[in-house]
Amino acid sequence: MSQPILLIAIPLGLAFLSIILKKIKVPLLVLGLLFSSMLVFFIEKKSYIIGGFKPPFGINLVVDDYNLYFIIIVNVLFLVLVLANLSAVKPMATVLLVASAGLNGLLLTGDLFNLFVFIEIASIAAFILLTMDKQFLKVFHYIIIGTLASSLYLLGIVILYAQYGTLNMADMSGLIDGGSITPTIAYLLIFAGLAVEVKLLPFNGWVKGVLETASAFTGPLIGSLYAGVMLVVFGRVFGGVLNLSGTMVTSLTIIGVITLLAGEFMAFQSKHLRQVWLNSSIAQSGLAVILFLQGLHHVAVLVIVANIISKFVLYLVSGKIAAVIGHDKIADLKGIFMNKKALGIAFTITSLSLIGLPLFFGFFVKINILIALFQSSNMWIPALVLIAALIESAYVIRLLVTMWQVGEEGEKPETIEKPTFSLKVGFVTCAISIILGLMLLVSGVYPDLVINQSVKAGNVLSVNDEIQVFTMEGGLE
Amino acid sequence: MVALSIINVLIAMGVALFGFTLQTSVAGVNRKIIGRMQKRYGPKWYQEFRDIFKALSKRGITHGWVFDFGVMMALGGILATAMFMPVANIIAFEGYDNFFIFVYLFAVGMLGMAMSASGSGNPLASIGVMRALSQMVGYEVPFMVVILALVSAYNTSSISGLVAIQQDLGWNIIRLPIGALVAFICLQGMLGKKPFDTFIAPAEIASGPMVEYGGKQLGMLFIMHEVSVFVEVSLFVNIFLGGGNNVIEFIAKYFVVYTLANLIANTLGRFKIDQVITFYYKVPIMLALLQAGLIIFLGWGVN
Amino acid sequence: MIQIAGLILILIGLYGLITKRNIIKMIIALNVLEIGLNLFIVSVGYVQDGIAPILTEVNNSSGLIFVDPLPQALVLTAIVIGMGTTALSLAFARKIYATHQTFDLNEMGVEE
Amino acid sequence: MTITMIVVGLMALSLVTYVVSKMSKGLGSVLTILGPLVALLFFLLEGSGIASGSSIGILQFGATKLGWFFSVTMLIVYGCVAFFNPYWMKKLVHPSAYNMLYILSLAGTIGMFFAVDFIVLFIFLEIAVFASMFIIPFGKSRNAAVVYFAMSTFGSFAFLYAIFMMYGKFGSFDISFVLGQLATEPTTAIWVIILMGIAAFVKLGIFPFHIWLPMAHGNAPDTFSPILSGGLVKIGAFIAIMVVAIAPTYEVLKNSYEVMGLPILIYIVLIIAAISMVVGTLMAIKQDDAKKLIAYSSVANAGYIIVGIALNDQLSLSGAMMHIFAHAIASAAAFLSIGAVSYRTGTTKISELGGMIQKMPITYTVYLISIISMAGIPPMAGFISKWLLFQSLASHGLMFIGAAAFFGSVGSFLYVFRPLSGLFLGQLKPQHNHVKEAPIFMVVPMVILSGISLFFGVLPNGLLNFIGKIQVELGVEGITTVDTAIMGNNGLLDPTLVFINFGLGFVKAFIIFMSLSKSRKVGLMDTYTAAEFVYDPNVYHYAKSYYAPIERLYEKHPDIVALYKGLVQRVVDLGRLLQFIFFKTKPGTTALFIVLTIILVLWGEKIW
Repeated sequence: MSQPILLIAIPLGLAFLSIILKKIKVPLLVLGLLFSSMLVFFIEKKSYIIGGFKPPFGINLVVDDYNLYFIIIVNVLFLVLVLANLSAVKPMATVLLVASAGLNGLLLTGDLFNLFVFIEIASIAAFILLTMDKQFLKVFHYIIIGTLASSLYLLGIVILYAQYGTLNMADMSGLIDGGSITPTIAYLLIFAGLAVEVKLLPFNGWVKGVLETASAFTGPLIGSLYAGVMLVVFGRVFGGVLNLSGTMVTSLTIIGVITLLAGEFMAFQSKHLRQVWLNSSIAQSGLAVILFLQGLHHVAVLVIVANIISKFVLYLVSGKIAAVIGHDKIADLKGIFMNKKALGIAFTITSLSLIGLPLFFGFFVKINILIALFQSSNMWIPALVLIAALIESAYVIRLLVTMWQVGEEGEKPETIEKPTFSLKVGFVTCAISIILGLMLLVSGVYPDLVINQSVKAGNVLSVNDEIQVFTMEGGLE
Repeated sequence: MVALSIINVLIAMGVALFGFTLQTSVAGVNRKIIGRMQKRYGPKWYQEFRDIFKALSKRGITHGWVFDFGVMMALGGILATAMFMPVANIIAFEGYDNFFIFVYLFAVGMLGMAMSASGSGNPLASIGVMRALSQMVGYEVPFMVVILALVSAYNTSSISGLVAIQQDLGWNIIRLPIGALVAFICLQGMLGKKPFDTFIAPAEIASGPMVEYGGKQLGMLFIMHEVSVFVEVSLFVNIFLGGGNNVIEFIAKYFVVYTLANLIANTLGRFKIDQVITFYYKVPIMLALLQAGLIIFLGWGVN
Repeated sequence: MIQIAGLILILIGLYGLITKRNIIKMIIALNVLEIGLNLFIVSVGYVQDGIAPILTEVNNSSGLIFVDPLPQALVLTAIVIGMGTTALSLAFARKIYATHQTFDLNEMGVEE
Repeated sequence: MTITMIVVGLMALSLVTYVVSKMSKGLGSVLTILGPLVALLFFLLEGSGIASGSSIGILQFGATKLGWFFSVTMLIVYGCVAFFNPYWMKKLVHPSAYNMLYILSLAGTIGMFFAVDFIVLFIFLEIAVFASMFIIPFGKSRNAAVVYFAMSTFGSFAFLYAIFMMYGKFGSFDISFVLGQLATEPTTAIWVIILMGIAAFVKLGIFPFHIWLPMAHGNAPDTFSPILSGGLVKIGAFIAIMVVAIAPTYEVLKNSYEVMGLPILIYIVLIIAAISMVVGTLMAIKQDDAKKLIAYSSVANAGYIIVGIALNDQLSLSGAMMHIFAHAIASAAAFLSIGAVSYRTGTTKISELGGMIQKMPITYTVYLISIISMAGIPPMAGFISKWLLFQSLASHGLMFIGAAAFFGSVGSFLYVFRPLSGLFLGQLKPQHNHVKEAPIFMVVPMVILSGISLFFGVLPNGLLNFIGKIQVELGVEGITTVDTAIMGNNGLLDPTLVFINFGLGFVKAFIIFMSLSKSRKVGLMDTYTAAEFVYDPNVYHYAKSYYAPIERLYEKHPDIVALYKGLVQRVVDLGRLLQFIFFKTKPGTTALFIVLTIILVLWGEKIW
């Protein structure tokens, strides 16, 4: 029996403590994260009341099938990330604890206003963490847009509050389902607010500046963990609470589709490693948003899981490469994996999973996306999803081929000299990448656990008995 | 192996021998005719035989095994082709004298010769071969389109079958003049007669593929050439002139066709190789498609 | 009335954000927006003739009309968060000034 | 042995190969030989009635004669080509990965041929594609792999979309069930047929999707080009057979507008196939790189295969299947012989070689036999298939398609002769004087492949009878044979007779040759030179721009590659534009976009 509030309270408490005890702040950080990572495995699935007021009057935390897995993934990966960059985190230990609290809060909270607070906590932590990359102007952009977004979000939920008199998610959901009025403007403001965080296209001006120079630490953090958590929040709000219908779904789906395609287009032309991944993240966010809006929550969950894990590895490795080589221009990374095969294999598996090749987890994600879309009699969206996947395959393969092979075009392999430099990347990074890569491989051969879990997660948001998924064991169920 | 018995094989060999003798004689006669046309006496009608035996009896040179092997392959392929050819009512392998066999088995011989010529190491030979192959692209397609239409209309691709049908309906050359014209133009190309003798072009590339030959190899290629001309002209005679009820009729038709081709050849100049191809892809192919269209879509002339 | 004033402030803030190229002015615009937002939130919870939602010895009857207390709580939180953000962005502004010697985005030059 | 065991075993073997190769490259490459050969042995021992085996999860296989036919073809190619692998181990950048991917791609193809479920089929298809894709950059080109993969993925996704369209209608992935239901949903069926047709076209390299063939085949490692051309492109033929013969295509299209007695869609397919034949031929004629030349010839031959499959009658389908087999064997042998030359000389450019026959006579003979088969000249297997196809074309009266087929057929004489003349015959370059015949274990598989070409060119009826059974399985009338003769619609063919006649002719020629006086052997430089003294073999060799007069006629042809490049450039430009628009450094712009988007979405919505 453990209280999920501890996931928020302990890091926050340790954060304050670490200000006082400056000498041991890194141990405190590791301790806190370790504690969270242990704790997540003992949480029970139910609603937890905070402060003695019953919801909808008080704030509550919710642990259910939808967020439980994400809590585990995020906490564990957070710890792993810190361990992989232990030398770099020292000045930021306090902020990292706050960030951990913020992310956990985002995942756990069952209250719309509380969500706003956690968005702000997490964002402010992110702003400060991003100063590690010394790109102040670009982070400033993020600050302005992020603050604007959360203001819009706040405006939206206040309008909803004025309408329904509650801010509790479960309560609100029930009221909205029963009500006849659709406060479009409020939905839209909330959408805009969250869209900035999940990087939908016209809203995401901050992303490039922040992520294209992200280090091996900030990259996975912002590009994978934050992005994943924000998508989970998006799904919670738009899948579980707000009940969109009619033209609203269409117009927002169009935004998602544009994001998906534009993200892939931009990634296709990108010449820098991290630029490719950030654009690909944008596209994946677009995909997840489309799926949430279409009510296909279980596959959206799959997309998010796959995206968190694969982008984590990709940003981590890319960041390390950029740190070692000094840049991440793809054309100059020829044959970089030849002397670091283990890392290369992990990177390759991850990116192959990203483009959905069989034997890797991404394949089942892709198949289940298509099944779900065709089940809801969609014809255009799967076609566009496939076009996007086609572009994605092209650039990912181009990237991989470049990074594995040396030699100019038309040059015979036996005449090429192998590069002698070695990619000095620490053991921890390699180990992490390989373990995560293996996870994608194993779940690519036997994905049933993850898929069944995602179906349960999807059912939390809206119950749908007719879901069919494709797994290794049972085929369709 | 329905058709293969000693008798058939002997008949087939006889046909090939007959073809060789016939064509060599007709060629000799033609040399005489051309001579007369040009106000010369011309050689004796058996001059071609003499040439061949002379070449065979000489001791020549060889440029390696493929040079010899190609010659044998060429002669073997062409003899095999000739063995399938129906002459008047003599048919060695009834039902197996398929048009496509003639086209492709013929190619074995051609390939052998081309290989041998290229194997001589002389670039002029290679150029000649190149020209011969290029010319082939020109004449084969129109010819085969016409034949395809015939096969489609009569539902038989056997040469003897086509001959039999003409005995009921009348000659194809009368009912299908456009097709016959195309086939004749193509025949001219096949025979390498002017204006389509670009690949031999003695003054230009020193007889092209033949440049290195002498002695028995040359003799065998002469034989091969005569037999292949026999095959080509006989195809035309069989497909468009109704073959022959008896050997005499066949020989007469054969003589007319070959002489006509020769006479035309002696009044014309020589095309360049690209002109050959463009020519074939301008006039004959259009006519061939026209003829095929008339046969297939309208059924004109075939029933 | 206050609602409309709040909305107008929000719009002014947005206008400032979109048109201004000076970092400090953008921060100010953001603050204007936030103030408008806060005003709006408070106005949402206002009930005609309501009194402050505080239980005192004078006002302890359940028959009285209170204004909604929740928006006020929200605003308090929002103000705190807004202040934090403003402070952080000002710190960034200082850093940016140290690097670029200017507050004007137009004068910083286009990167890449 | 069951199919499941073989497929899973091959997949496991690919991992084992990797580990073993890490320890010893040579041993790993020997495994790549043993894998396909053992699998081939099982298939041959068990025959086409091989047990399918119990299913593992979704992995379920069903034995079909069609699958058996394709698998055996594939295994012969893989098995023979694998003999080259040990020799390439030190030339490759990642030998272990090569060995692993080699076996993995085989497992993918075999698994695909026996899948009973569309998803399983797709999984194995993709495995085959990506395994082969990673091998290609081990050769000369990095871009080729990307182009191959992008094209291939385009096809795969078209296929996937079709699978899911059927799934959306019928709620199942079972191949026979779903395809059987197609006739009840004509609109869906037409889309499915088109999409799956595109997939088949892409894999086979039919115009306008052919550009990946010359790039991938021409630039892959010399040991893998034969696999690509002989093996992997035939996946497309399998899909095509599935579309036309297994799916009730003719029934679906029976009410459509007809051209020459064929549904318009089929006729369009035929036209596209005809264009491929012509384009493939013309492009092959002008290639200087022998591997690219054979790659383009594969485009042309793919056209024949598609024509045969699309007509879907007794003769055409058997012709197509015979052609699949014959071309797989012949093009693998041709690529292998070029590979052997490349192994000894390091180049595949025709103009850089010459006179290799003097040093590598066996390789030359193998090449000769394979091109005879590719050009469809008797007595090789390629002739049988062309004869069957022409029979079918003639009886349908398809004159335009026929014209293209004849052009492709005659044109094939041209392009196959170019390497023969320029690379093998002619003057030997002085720098190749030291060259030796290929090593014995490279020669053996080449000779085996040549033997197969010859054997099935002389006695094809065993194979044709089996093809007839496949046709019956597919619901088409089976091809009929009598003794050694093949019954056509409008004639008979007896390949054995043809061969015996050719043999007799050759024996006659041989006797004449031998009975006459022996020739004097002279060197190749000792030739007629119009009294010039030529002493440099390099300048006395006609190989550069061999067909210049023909090439000149179409040198200004439109370039399809430029079209694709343009398309890619558009994607890049669009990406740049979007990036330029949306990723400004100024926050105000983003704020403006946010406001505008909100307004735009609100436009037309009820606000409250």
